[in-house]
Order: sequence, then structure tokens, then C-alpha cells
Amino acid sequence: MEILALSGVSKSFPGVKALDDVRLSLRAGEVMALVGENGAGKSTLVKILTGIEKPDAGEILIDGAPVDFGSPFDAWRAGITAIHQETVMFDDLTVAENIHMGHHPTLGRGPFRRFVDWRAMRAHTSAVLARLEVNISPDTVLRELTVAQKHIVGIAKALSHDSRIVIMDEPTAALSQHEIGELYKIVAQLKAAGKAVLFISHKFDELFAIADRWTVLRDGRFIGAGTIGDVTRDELVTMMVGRRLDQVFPKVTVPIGETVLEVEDLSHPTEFDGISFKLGRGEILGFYGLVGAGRSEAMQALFGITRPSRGRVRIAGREITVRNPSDAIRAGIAYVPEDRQIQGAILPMSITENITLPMVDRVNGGPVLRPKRERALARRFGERLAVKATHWDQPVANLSGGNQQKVLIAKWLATDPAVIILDEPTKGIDVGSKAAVHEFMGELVKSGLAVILVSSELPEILGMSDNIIVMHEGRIRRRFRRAEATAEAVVTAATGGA
Amino acid sequence: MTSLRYEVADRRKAAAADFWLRWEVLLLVLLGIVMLVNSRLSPWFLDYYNLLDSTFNFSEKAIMALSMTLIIVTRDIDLSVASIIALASVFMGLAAQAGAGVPLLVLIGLATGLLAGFANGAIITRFQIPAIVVTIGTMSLFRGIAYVVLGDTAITSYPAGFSWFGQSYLVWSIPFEFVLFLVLAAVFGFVLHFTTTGRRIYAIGNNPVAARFSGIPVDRYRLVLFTLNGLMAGLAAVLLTSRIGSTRPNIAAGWELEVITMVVLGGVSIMGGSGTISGVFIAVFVLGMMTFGLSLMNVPGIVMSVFVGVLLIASIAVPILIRRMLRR
Amino acid sequence: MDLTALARRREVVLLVLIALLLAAVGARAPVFLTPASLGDVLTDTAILLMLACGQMAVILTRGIDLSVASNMAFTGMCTALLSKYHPELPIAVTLALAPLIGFCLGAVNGALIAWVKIPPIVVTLGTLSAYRGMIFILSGGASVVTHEFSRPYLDFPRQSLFGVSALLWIALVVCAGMAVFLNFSRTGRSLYAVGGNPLAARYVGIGIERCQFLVYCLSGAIAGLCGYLWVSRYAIAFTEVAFGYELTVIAACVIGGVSVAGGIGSVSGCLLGGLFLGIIGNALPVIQVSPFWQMAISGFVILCAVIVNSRSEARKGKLILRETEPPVPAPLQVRPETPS
Amino acid sequence: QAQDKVRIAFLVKNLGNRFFDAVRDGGTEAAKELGNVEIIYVGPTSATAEGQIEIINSLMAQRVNAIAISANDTNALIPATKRAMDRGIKVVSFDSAIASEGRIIQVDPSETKLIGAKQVQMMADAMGGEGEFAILSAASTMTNQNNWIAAMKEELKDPKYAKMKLVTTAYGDDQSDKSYRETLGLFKSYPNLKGIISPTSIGIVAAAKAVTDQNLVGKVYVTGLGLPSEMKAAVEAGATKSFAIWNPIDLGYTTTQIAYNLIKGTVKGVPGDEVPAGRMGKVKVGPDGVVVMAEPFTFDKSNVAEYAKVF
Ligand SMILES: Nc1ncnc2c1ncn2[C@@H]1O[C@H](COP(=O)(O)OP(=O)(O)OP(=O)(O)O)[C@@H](O)[C@H]1O
Ligand SMILES: Nc1ncnc2c1ncn2[C@@H]1O[C@H](COP(=O)(O)OP(=O)(O)OP(=O)(O)O)[C@@H](O)[C@H]1O
Ligand SMILES: [Mg+2]
Ligand SMILES: [Mg+2]
Repeated sequence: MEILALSGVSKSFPGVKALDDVRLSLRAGEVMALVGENGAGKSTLVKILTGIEKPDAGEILIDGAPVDFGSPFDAWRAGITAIHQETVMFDDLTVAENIHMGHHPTLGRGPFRRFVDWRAMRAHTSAVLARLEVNISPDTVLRELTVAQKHIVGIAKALSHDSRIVIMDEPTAALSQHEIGELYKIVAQLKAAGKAVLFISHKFDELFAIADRWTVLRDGRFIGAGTIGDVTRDELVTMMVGRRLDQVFPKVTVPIGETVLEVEDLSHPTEFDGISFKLGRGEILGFYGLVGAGRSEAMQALFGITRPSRGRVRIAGREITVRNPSDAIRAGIAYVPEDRQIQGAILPMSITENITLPMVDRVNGGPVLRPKRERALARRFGERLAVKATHWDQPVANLSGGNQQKVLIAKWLATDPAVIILDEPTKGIDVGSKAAVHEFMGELVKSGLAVILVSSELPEILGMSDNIIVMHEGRIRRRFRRAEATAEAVVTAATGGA
Repeated sequence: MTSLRYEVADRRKAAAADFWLRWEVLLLVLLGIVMLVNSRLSPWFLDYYNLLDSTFNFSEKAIMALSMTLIIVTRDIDLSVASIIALASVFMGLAAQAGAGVPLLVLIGLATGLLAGFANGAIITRFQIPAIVVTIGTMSLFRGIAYVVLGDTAITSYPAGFSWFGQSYLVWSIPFEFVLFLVLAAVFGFVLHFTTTGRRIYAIGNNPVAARFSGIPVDRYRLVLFTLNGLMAGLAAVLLTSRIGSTRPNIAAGWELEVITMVVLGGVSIMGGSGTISGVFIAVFVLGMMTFGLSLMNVPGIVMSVFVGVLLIASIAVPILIRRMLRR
Repeated sequence: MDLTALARRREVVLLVLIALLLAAVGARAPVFLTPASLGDVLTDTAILLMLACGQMAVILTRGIDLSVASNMAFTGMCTALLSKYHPELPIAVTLALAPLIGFCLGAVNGALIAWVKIPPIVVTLGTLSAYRGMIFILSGGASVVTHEFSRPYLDFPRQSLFGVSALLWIALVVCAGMAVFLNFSRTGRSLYAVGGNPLAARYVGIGIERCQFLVYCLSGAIAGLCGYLWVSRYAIAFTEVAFGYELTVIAACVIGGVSVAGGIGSVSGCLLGGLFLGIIGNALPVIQVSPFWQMAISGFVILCAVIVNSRSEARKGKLILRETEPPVPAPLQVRPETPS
Repeated sequence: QAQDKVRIAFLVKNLGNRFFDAVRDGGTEAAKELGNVEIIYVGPTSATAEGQIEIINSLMAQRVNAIAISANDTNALIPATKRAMDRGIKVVSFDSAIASEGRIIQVDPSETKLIGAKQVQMMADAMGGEGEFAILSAASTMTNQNNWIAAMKEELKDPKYAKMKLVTTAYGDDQSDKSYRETLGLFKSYPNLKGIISPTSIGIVAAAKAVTDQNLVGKVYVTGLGLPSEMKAAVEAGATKSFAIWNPIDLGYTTTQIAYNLIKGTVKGVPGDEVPAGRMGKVKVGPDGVVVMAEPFTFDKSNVAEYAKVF
């Protein structure tokens, strides 16, 4: 029978309508697959189900009775727990406490009945961790764990409470093969125990393996639902993106010219090791790996953010030493970071100021600001990327995610680099802007740039790259030519398989 | 809000007023009120010479407020400025006792401030410790050193010429201190608002990480700003010592908070990234005129501090609450 | 208890430092180590310890309360005037009123910070001046001195129970209460959450505003209580009472390893931090170091402490490479029985 | 109207200090006698020179006729007071002096030498003429404390004090808590300490308090300069046998009279002048423009209670 039913749910954020009249239903003892492109609104839906965000409209029924979650605690009490996509935890607290924060167990008896019961908390924690067959002490401080382990703790958190509805938002994104196996077992257990599971993932094979039914979102709208048995992967994809896959990644192949960037044995004591590759004019080199595979760290070392322990970098055959980003910029390397809000944009500042920032002296031809010159530059690159804004002095903060990303790419093109590194360039931006970014990558290589594309999205990597490097736990696992790269092979390599 | 037009204007319609503009208007109105009320309440207030003399009471603090503005715009804070004054003043005093000449004294004052500021910046950036913690430490340390050196004694043996900096008037009996403040305000205003350096300072204040990812040497900037702040404190030490012609370890006690109050009242967000020199400039006069007016009515300084405290909070709270109401 | 390994190490360091300090002082002036004298030190530090506890709760939530000293002085003056003009009132009234007045002053801070959303440093900077000035307005600048206080007002903190002064008992209760609150109540724990990661705190449904408001009220109430204790200890209430003391309090926290970035700190830590400063303050006169050294020394100590802390707090990478395995589980942890 | 009235400002070390409140009362008393005299009573909250300078500026702006100052710093005020005198304002200092070039007349409540002698003598009486004693002073950049201490040391040279030993001088910064802590420190470092002289009204109270709290009444005696109202408790508790202070009311009264005469130009204020000072008779301006008043007045069990009502 139906445990949970959503209807007419809408939610908009400044700039985006994340959800628009969405419906969804979960049944006991079933796994529901929720699919949709980045930015389709999946996580937003999760936030609404867990009481973190309030829907603008629509109603939520549990066992047919309407509920209104005033706070995440209400949702928790109503028996809904979730593994959130981004790991939101307390780095300075222990594993046990991270799992129980907000609803610590109390002694419940005697004069101290309201006191937190640490022993029970620890015991319970080790029990849950044991179920996941991971060996983490409940007393470890979270800061000491790896990203993957943190994700496991996140999973444990969701399972720590015997809830009737468990939501998993891309839970396997950061897990290794073994850990993924364990997770599948858990899902099976939950099913057997008559719980309802909402499973969000971009990996189709796992969806087909464990899900019973599916729901597709696109641009925050409900597209369709049904049972896994009577749908094919291609049908799902078509529903997700609204057209057929091959059109989504308009790959332009240009002959790969002479080597511009050469990296040899780039290494870091804790994050990555022995990264070597060559990159030629007009080439798009894809870096694939699980979240937390160390790609960003490697790229950031290349860009002078983190100091590598060894390794050499050559631009056009000339060896360069990169001590800080400005060295990299001077050498012709540009890095569009993955975390737009924190590393990329300076949100309160204007489009113009953002675009000119890395080379503000060059633009103004001296220490004194020349607004006309700056605006001219901003206009040139802004228009080249078709940034949609009311005016160039508009704060980047109130642009849509896609347009923010365009501004950032414009910012880095303005430094006219030889190599541009795009780290998760389409993460969480809507379909339209996404296509625009992909098309634009084509233009870049045509204009003779060399592009490094870091992405956790398999279709994007397969669709856009000339060559693919797969990283796993900080090391290069395998290299593919475009021709020989298959989804299966790449995923296997990324999850530590041969 | 993103418009769907592809035609993107160069700048916003003039109609929409900037917030900072409104802030400065608010301050100007405030200043007007203060002047009006004071001139009503005291026959002595609106007197050319009195007003000019009253600038003696805040010029040194105002000068420090200028560099403090830059510090706060980059999300930092420096609680040690007043202690730096004490330290610099002590070293000048020792030099004076050793018979140093006026130029050397000034040099020593400035150098001491510069080094103290550099020490702050170095510790903060090298160990990545929040500025507030470090400067609470150096606040005790610097003044502490002053106490250790001076103990319960005072140094008053300054050469005659030294008094010029803090006591002399230029044309139309305008105090030198005040002129110096005006000049420095112009310089700081220009650097912060019309140069690429200023642009980078705002970038750092708004988002240090992104600033670093954009090739700005964030820590070097912070180090320089703290050093500059120290230098300004050194300058203030020269002026103050010259004005009162004596050095005691408890000199300028509690000034750090008054300086920060000036800056915050000037509309500089303690969260960094916003605020203008012109705002601080007006705030200096709001506070200066208010306290002078009250003192003309022989209101004790401690009672004034009630006005100042309330003014500080209200001036921040009122706009927030109004904006919140408008959103409703 | 639940202290992070980090904090544990830090407290050990502090303990060792304090032991060394005591040894050094004792070497020069053995009299300092006599139980009586150590008792005096404790009594003299009691107020600082209580205030440090209150301040820590605030700092845990990424806040700061600069108004404690002014709050203390104001409340002190209120109780003093009360005892001057109504000596007949029982001491219980004072004991109840002092925290209450402090609480109200703290609540003003809390409301402005939590709901009007003005940065803590700005609010408490403002109230720092405002409350201080209110004392003068209240008392007309006059001071209240020894013989004007009612006897019980002065005597209560000194009455000794089992050979320990009431002042110490109060401090003991306050600090213990604080430790229990922070370690054994859900609200207490959520303070760590709010300071450690506000977003995550929101995800688990912790009311951030509520927590913020609470801590400033708490810090205020403690300051109020200390206001009475301070005045009765030195038998004088005037405008300048405890001027600038807020920085000593914050220093105690910082030395005790409380992180101004929020989310890190323990009662035991800031008690040790407070003791450290207290011992220095009391030792200097005994070993005939001019009191003028005190400030410099404590400044130096603060810097050393924060630099040491910064070492241990330094943000590690994500430890992606597996060679760097996370620390093995603590031995005490047993393999748990299968879940029910 | 404000103009034709003679306005005399009393600028004191810091507000909320009973001694100076009493001085003001003396001033107002004189003002009443003299008719159309207005007394302005001002002072910084904390005893700093900067604070006093700011106030001097505002007093100048108000064109007061005279300023009577008890200075927080002998020299720091000179530039300001000089400017005031240039503008025709009569500057008189009392209690804590401004160096001679910064004022016309300094009214000493009593002669430094007398004060020093008095305190040593009281100490001797209290501890029976022999044993160790210490001095607890203020943060004294305030000159007068230092002068008195010098005077005491001078007096101690007298053979009749041979058995008395001054062990140390501690500084309580004129803060209650610090003075208190310093006193505790003295007890620890000098187990057989028999007395403490504290020539500052805040220090003596704290010291007496510490003695009482440590149950050292009868072992350690506190004396020095204090206010009856603040010392009443200590005397009754027995921590203090006797202490001294000059009469602040007379001090204020005389100062006002002198300032008034300076304003009216009846005297220049040069050494040798005889200034008519109402009920105080004529006071003589000594060398260096110093006017000296009577020797300090001693308080003990017998009289402290009644004077406590006054100041
Ligand atoms: N707090 C927010 N403020 C503004 N916009 C937001 C916010 N949260 C999400 N959005 C926007 O809402 C849309 C949906 O976001 P959501 O995270 O739900 O996508 P998603 O389906 O989870 O994508 P992904 O597969 O990458 O997780 C995106 O355009 C995103 O930019
Ligand atoms: N220190 C961390 N603690 C918890 N989660 C983290 C941490 N660092 C990253 N994450 C999570 O992992 C996701 C990806 O992080 P990040 O991209 O930095 O991994 P990475 O090392 O760059 O590896 P890759 O770039 O190959 O994914 C982010 O969404 C973030 O939520
Ligand atoms: Mg998502
Ligand atoms: Mg990444």
C-alpha cells in the first residue's frame, strides 16, 4: 500500500523554479528510482520530504493523512530519514554524535531522565556501523575520516533510526565497489522489512538492478512514472533530457595539435600520487572518477592552490614552477573551480568586476580603475557566452546557476589562457545552460585551446572527451581513447575494478 | 532576476539607488540633526574656533579609523591599535630621554607602529589564526611591554620642537592634526575606491577563497594591511604624544573600541566586503560633534558612551528592520 | 567524557604548563604552594572561571560577548544600591535578582543577534559602552562602599561550608552545571552543532536562533551573578568596576582551547585557561615580580596558546590516498552485538 | 546671563570619588558666600590625562573664568592649560599638582613633609614602634603619592623609628581588585608583616578589607590616607587604628576663594601675595605659587563615625 504520496509540489529559489507541480508516491517494501539530470530538482524534493525546505505549494500525504513538516525533526519523527547528496556533518564531533545530533538518546529514567545517554549512543552507533560492516570507532572525530568514510557515516545516520521511508540521494557516488555491495544488501534488507526506499542515482545499471519503479523529473517538472520492468534505459534518458543522447553532447572533433601541457608525476603526500599526462591543442581531456577521487585536488595543485610534493609541469615544452595561482595564470593555465559559490564567483560583486578580477591590472593598464575599459571587456566575453542579465553591473548573486557558470568561464577566457580546466562545469546547472556550456567547449577547442574536463557525470565525459583519464583514490587507474571508452569499462575503473 | 532580453545594459537605471548611498544619506541626516540640536542647546557650539579645536579630540582616532576600515573590509579586525600607540609612545619617550632629536623621534614612533603591525599580520597569516584572537593577545603584550618598561613612571622630557605635530595650527587656525586627517582620508578613499588594489581588497573581503582562486595573493594583502594599520597607529602615537607631551603606559586606553565604533558606524560591514571611506569620514564627524556637544553641556564622558553605544546598534538595526518590513 | 581527542591533548598540555608554572613559582616562594595560599588563588579566580564558562558557550556558537564586564558592573551596582537602601532584604533576594538582571541585559544582546541578525561583535561592542554608562546614570557617579552594604551582603560569599567559601561553592556549582548542560543536554550538544556547521545543524532541525539567544542570556545571567560576587568581595561598587575585564575572560577561553571559529571547546579547557591566568595574577606579587609584568606575560601566554592550538586545528586534506589510513579504533571499543 | 556670572570649573581626577565630591561641596559653600559664582563640577570617568585634556578643551570653549584642576599627570596637562591661560582663563591646581608653568597657583591640602611624617607616626603607634611594614601605593603617575612616599622614607631616617623596617612598596593601580590582590601577595611574601601604609583612598580600603578577610586583625595594621565614610567599617573592625586625611571641604572652599580673587584681579597670585579666603582668613602664596593648608586631620574610633556622615 502507499506510505507516502506527494502531489502538486512546487518550489522556487531566487532565479530558478526548482520544482513545479511534482507528484510522487512510495509503497511499502518497494524501491522507487528518482531520475533526472543535474538540477532537475531531485535534491530539492528530498529537502522538502525531510522538512529542510518548505514547499511553496502542494501537499504531502503519509498513510493518506496530510502532514506539514515544521522542521526536519518533524520529518524524522514521521519516520523519514535521508542520505543527503552533499555530506553535511560536524567535522569536530565524533561519529557517534554526528549520527545522533538533533535526537540524542536520553536516559529516559530516574532524576536524570533528560540527560544524553552516551553509552547507549556509542553502542547504537557501533551496532549500525557493524551492520554496514565498516570498522570505524564511534569515538573517531569526523575530521579524521576520508570523504568516502564520511559518506558511510551519512548512510549510517539515515539507518540509525528505524524509519519507514529511507531516501538515498546519490549514495553510491563516493563509494568503492565493496561498499556499494554492502549498500545494496542494506537496501534489500529494508525492502524485506517493508520499508519504502527513494533511490536517486545517475547510474542506470544500479537502478535497473535494485529499483522496482521509477519517476522522472526534468527541469523540476514531473515527466512520468512506472515500473522498471516495462521501461528501457534509452526511454528513461530521453525522458530525462527531452531529446536523444547523441544530440546532447555536440562533440566537435578538431585535429589534436602539438602538446601544450605536459604533467609528469605530480604528487601530493595525502591527496594524489603520480599524475602524468600530455595535453594537445584542440584536445578535450576528460577526468572521470568518483566524487572524492582527488581530481580537483590534482587540478588545484596544477593551478598553484595546493603545493604538490613533487612532479614537473611543462607549458609548450617550457618547464614552469607554479607557486600560486597568479603564476599559473601568467603561464596560461585557467581553472574554473567546481564549487561555484565558494571558489568561483564573488557573489556580491558585479558581473564586470568578476570577469575582470584575475587580470584587473592588465585591463585597466595601470593601478587606476578605468570603468569604460572594464565594461567593454566584460561585454565582449559576456556576450560571447550569451550571459543573460539585465546589466553588467548586476551582482552575480542574482544570476541563475547556469549564468553564474557562464560568467565564470567568461572570467577565465578573458585571461586568454592556453589551457582551461573545467571542474564539474555543469554541476547543478539547468539543461539549457548545460547544452550551451557543452557547445561552447566545442568553440574553445576550435579556437585552439586545450581543455581539461573534470566531471563526475559519465555521459558528459563519454560525450565530450577525446581522451579519458579515470582516477581512483588519488591515482590514475586507466586511460581510454574516445573510441575504446565504454560506460561499463570506465565505471569499473573508477570504482577500483581492473 | 534574470531578464530574458539578450540586450544587456551597461549599468543599472539611475533610479535604483545604491544601499551605501542611502547609508551615507542616513549618516548625513544624523550629522545634521546632531549639529542642529547642539547649536540649540549650547551657545558655544557654533563657534568657528571651538569647532576647529574640538577636532583635537578625535583626529588621532579618525586617522586610525581609515586604515582600520581597510582591515575590516577584508574581514579582519585589529584590537591592538591602542596598545601599539602605547608601545610606540614608550619607545619615543626612551629615545627622547636618550636625547634624540625630533625627526628621529617621529621615525622611531612610525617604525615601532610598523613593526608591531607587521608582527600582528605575520602571526595571523603564518599560522592562519583569526585576527581577533591574535590581536587580543598582542593587545595585552604590547601594552604590557609598555608597563614593563615604564612601570609607574611617566616620560615627559620631550624636545620643544616635538610639540608641533600635536599642538600647532596651520592657516586660519586649522589644527595640523585635522589637516593631516583630511589629506589621509582623501588618499585612503582614492586607493580603496579608484584603484585595482581597492578592488582586490573588496574581493578578498567578499570571498577570500574565490579571491585566492582568482590569483590574488590574499595573505600578502592581509599582511600589508596589518602593517599599514600598525603604521597608522604609530602616526597616531606621534600626534598624541606630541599633543599631551607625556608618555604613560595607560595612554590611549580603550581607543581600539572607539576606532572600531567609528568604522562600523560608517557602514563598514564587520563581515567584510562592504563599506566606504566616505561613510567612515561622515561617521567620524557624527561621533566627534555629538561628543563635543555633550561635553559643552558638561555631560560626563561615561554618559556619552550610552549615546554612542545606542547609536551604534540603532544605526545598524534600523535599516535592517525597515528593509525587513518592506519585504513583507 | 565526550571531549575530542584534540581537546584532550590540549588539556593535558595546559595541565603540564600549570604544573610547571606552580613549580617555578614554588621554587622562588614556597609559601605560594601552601594549601591556604592555593585556596586564596582559587577563591580569587572563581569569578573569572564562571565568566569564562559563560563566554565559552557564546563562542561555541561562533559568537562573542564583549559586554560581560559592563553587565557585571551594572548588576553589581544594582545589587549594591539595593543593599544600601533596603538592607533589610534577605540575601536570597540579591542572589536571585543578580542573575535575573544579568539575564535581561544578556537577552537584549541575544535578541539583537539572533533575530535582528546584527553581528555579535557589533551588538556587544555597543552594549559594552551602553551598560557601562547606565551604571553612572543609575548611581549618579557615586560609589557604594564598605559600611553602606548590609552585613549579609558582604559576608555571604565568605561564609565557609566544609572549609570552602561560599564563593567557591557557587563557582563550583555554576561550572559543574555548565559542564553538565554542555555534555548531557540535547540543547547543550546542539550548541556545538550550531557553531561547528550551521547548515548541517539546520539539516537536523536545530533552531539556530534559539541557541544563539540562549547563550547570550546564559552568559548574561552568569555575568550578573558574578557582578554581585565581585562587588561583595571588594566591598565597593563604582562605575569602573572590572573595566576591560571582558578581554581577560575571552583570553581565558582562548588559552583553554576554545575556537573562535566555533564548535570547539570544553569547560575543563577554559577552566584550566582561567586558572592559568589566575595563578599568574596571584603569583607575581608573591615572587616580587612587579605587577607591571602581568599584562605582558598574559599577552605572551595567549599568543603561545593560540599558536599551539592553530597547529592542532590546522585543516587536514581529504586524505584521499589510502596509505594514510584513519586512526585505528580505540581499544576500549568492543565489537557490538547484532542490532535488535 | 551665563556671561555676567563668574563660572569656576572644578576638574577632578575622576568622577564618583567622594573626596572630590566633598571638595565640590566646599566650593559651592564659598560660591554662596561670594554670590554670583557658578561652580561647574566635571571630570573624566577613568583617571587619565587625555580625558582631562578633552574636558579642558570644552571648558575653554565655554569661556569659563577659572579652572581648578586636580591633575592626573603633572606635565601632560600643561599644553592645554597654557592654551587656556592664553585665553585669559585662570588656572589653579589643587591636591595633585600641575607643574608650575601650567598653572598660577597650586593649593596643597597639606605639606608633603607633614603628610609623610604623619603616616609614619600613625604606623609606629599602630605596630608599637617596631617590625616590618610595607607601602601600598596607587599606579601613581600621580605625583603626590610618590612625593609622600619619599617624605616617609625621609622621616624613617629619624632614630626613633630605627626598629621599623620598610620591606617593599607595592602598587595597586588605584583599582580595588588589584590592590586587594597585592595585599594578599604582601601577606604571603612577608609572613611577619605588621603594618601597611596606603597613601591612597582606594588602596587603604582594599588593604583593610584584605586584613579583615584574612582574619589578620590585630596582627597586621593598616593606616594611611582615606575617607572616613569609606574607612568607618575598617576602623570598627579594628583593622585600622587611625588614618589621616585633610579636610576636602576646606580645600574646595579655599581653592574657590583663590580662583575668585584671581578672576577679580585682586591678587596676581605671585609668591608673597596674601589672598583673602573667607572663613579661612588670609592664605599666603608661598614660593613657586604654592599655597599650603593645615596639617592632615587624624581619624580613629572616637570620631570616624560622625565624619563618615560628612565625607
Ligand atoms: N538553495 C538554493 N538556492 C538557489 N537555487 C537552488 C538552491 N538549491 C537548489 N537550487 C537550484 O534548484 C535546481 C534543482 O537543484 P537540485 O539540487 O534539486 O538538482 P538535483 O536534481 O539534485 O541535481 P543533481 O543531480 O546535481 O543533484 C538547480 O537549478 C539548483 O541550482
Ligand atoms: N572534506 C570533505 N568532507 C566532506 N565532504 C567532502 C569533503 N570534500 C569534498 N566533499 C564532498 O565531496 C564532493 C566532491 O568533493 P571534491 O570534488 O572536492 O572531491 P575531489 O577530491 O575533488 O574528487 P573529485 O574532484 O574527483 O570528485 C563535494 O560535493 C563535497 O560535498
Ligand atoms: Mg542533487
Ligand atoms: Mg571535484
